[in-house]
Amino acid sequence: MPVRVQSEDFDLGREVTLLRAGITDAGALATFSGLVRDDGGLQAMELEHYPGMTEAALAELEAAAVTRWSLQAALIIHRHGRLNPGDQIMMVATLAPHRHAAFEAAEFLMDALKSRAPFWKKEHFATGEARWVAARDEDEDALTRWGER
Amino acid sequence: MPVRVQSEDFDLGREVTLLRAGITDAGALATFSGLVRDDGGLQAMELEHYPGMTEAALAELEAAAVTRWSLQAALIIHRHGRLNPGDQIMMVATLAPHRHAAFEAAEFLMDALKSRAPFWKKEHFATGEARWVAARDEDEDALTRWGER
Amino acid sequence: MTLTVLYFAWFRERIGVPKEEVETKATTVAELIDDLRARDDRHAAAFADLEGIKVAVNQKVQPFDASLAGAQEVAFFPPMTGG
Amino acid sequence: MTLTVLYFAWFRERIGVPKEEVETKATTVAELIDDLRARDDRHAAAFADLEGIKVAVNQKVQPFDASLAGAQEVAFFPPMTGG
Repeated sequence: MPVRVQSEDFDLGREVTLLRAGITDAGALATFSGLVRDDGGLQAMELEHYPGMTEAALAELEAAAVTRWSLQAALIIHRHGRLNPGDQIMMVATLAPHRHAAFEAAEFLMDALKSRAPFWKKEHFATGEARWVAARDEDEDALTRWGER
Repeated sequence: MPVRVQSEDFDLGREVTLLRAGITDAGALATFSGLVRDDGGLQAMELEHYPGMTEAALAELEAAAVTRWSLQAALIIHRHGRLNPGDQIMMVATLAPHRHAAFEAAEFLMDALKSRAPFWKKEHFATGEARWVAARDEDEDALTRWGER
Repeated sequence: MTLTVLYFAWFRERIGVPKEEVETKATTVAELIDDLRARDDRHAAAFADLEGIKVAVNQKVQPFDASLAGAQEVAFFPPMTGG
Repeated sequence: MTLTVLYFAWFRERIGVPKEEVETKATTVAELIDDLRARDDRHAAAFADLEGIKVAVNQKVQPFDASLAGAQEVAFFPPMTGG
């Protein structure tokens, strides 16, 4: 399954092994993992999503990347629910004949995920305060690199 | 150890777990793995290297990437010896506060490795023929992106 | 027609519920918003300013003047922050 | 002085050995290459054309006019193809 939305953690090594299984004509594998970053006092990160739309949006992005970069395979996993500092939030993996395609496709997926996949992050601090993470204009701008708006 | 040159295979998932151990202020992990690509009749890939210089060259690249992109950690593993189609040749991993730094540093390491690390590839074909892989001008050109020659 | 209306993230917190069934004659998202504003003070306050709010019709992001023809599910939410 | 001279990849195959100890009075890489060319036909043929050959002195890539002051190890090889 090239797209998964789940509350459970995932094993990057295992996912990559499964993705590569039986494929010998790929020369390049790129992965990216987003982690809950503790930049001072963060106690937990809560991830809300839009069930149904999320899976459809991720599947669309995955298919677009496979087509555009002629990937042998691609994978997107995104977690929801309550996560702790250091936890894995999501991962993408791209398997391509050559390195530039693998890197570009992974970067495209990350740029697109940021503003096209219906997830919302809320940060909970040790002080008891909580704050919804604001979308950043640069995340929207990053998509223009790929000819997307 | 941020740099390793070895004939044995490696476990991407395990290496990444070790790299991340104890680090909670990183938000982004990028990895790249080079694989022996079977594009028709390839039987084996032989990797020769220059012991001593290889380790020094990789350590220099790793340190340059950590400094330039303020990485929390970076890892380079490169194999030598005889490999089969589908085998892992090498990997890099970069751990950074944000995704652009992680991606850029991983791409820099790959571009630099291609023409700065003393490895030479020889392809052995099912026909019995063998051929040293030729360096590609575009690999040298890729370094200009990083202000390197 | 009856629409399922969904709210997410801080917009959900402002409205107070994650989901409601809405009976409406609205033919566009903008008309639906007028109906929702009329529901109570909380809805009126949440929908007072549409700046920074996005809408999806049948799980596809759309402009506020989008038609509701064929719509079953409409969702309102802030800009996404996944990844 | 005595230098350890190393050869790699197809250049090693042309020379026929991976490594040799060379007694030389050369003060630059270019002079060392002249000495090596004089060794035998194989060396002469391998070093006939330096196009596409790189040299490292004490494990650092250098130009052909580099000095051999302090040199202990000199290596000749084709452009690298790692990664």
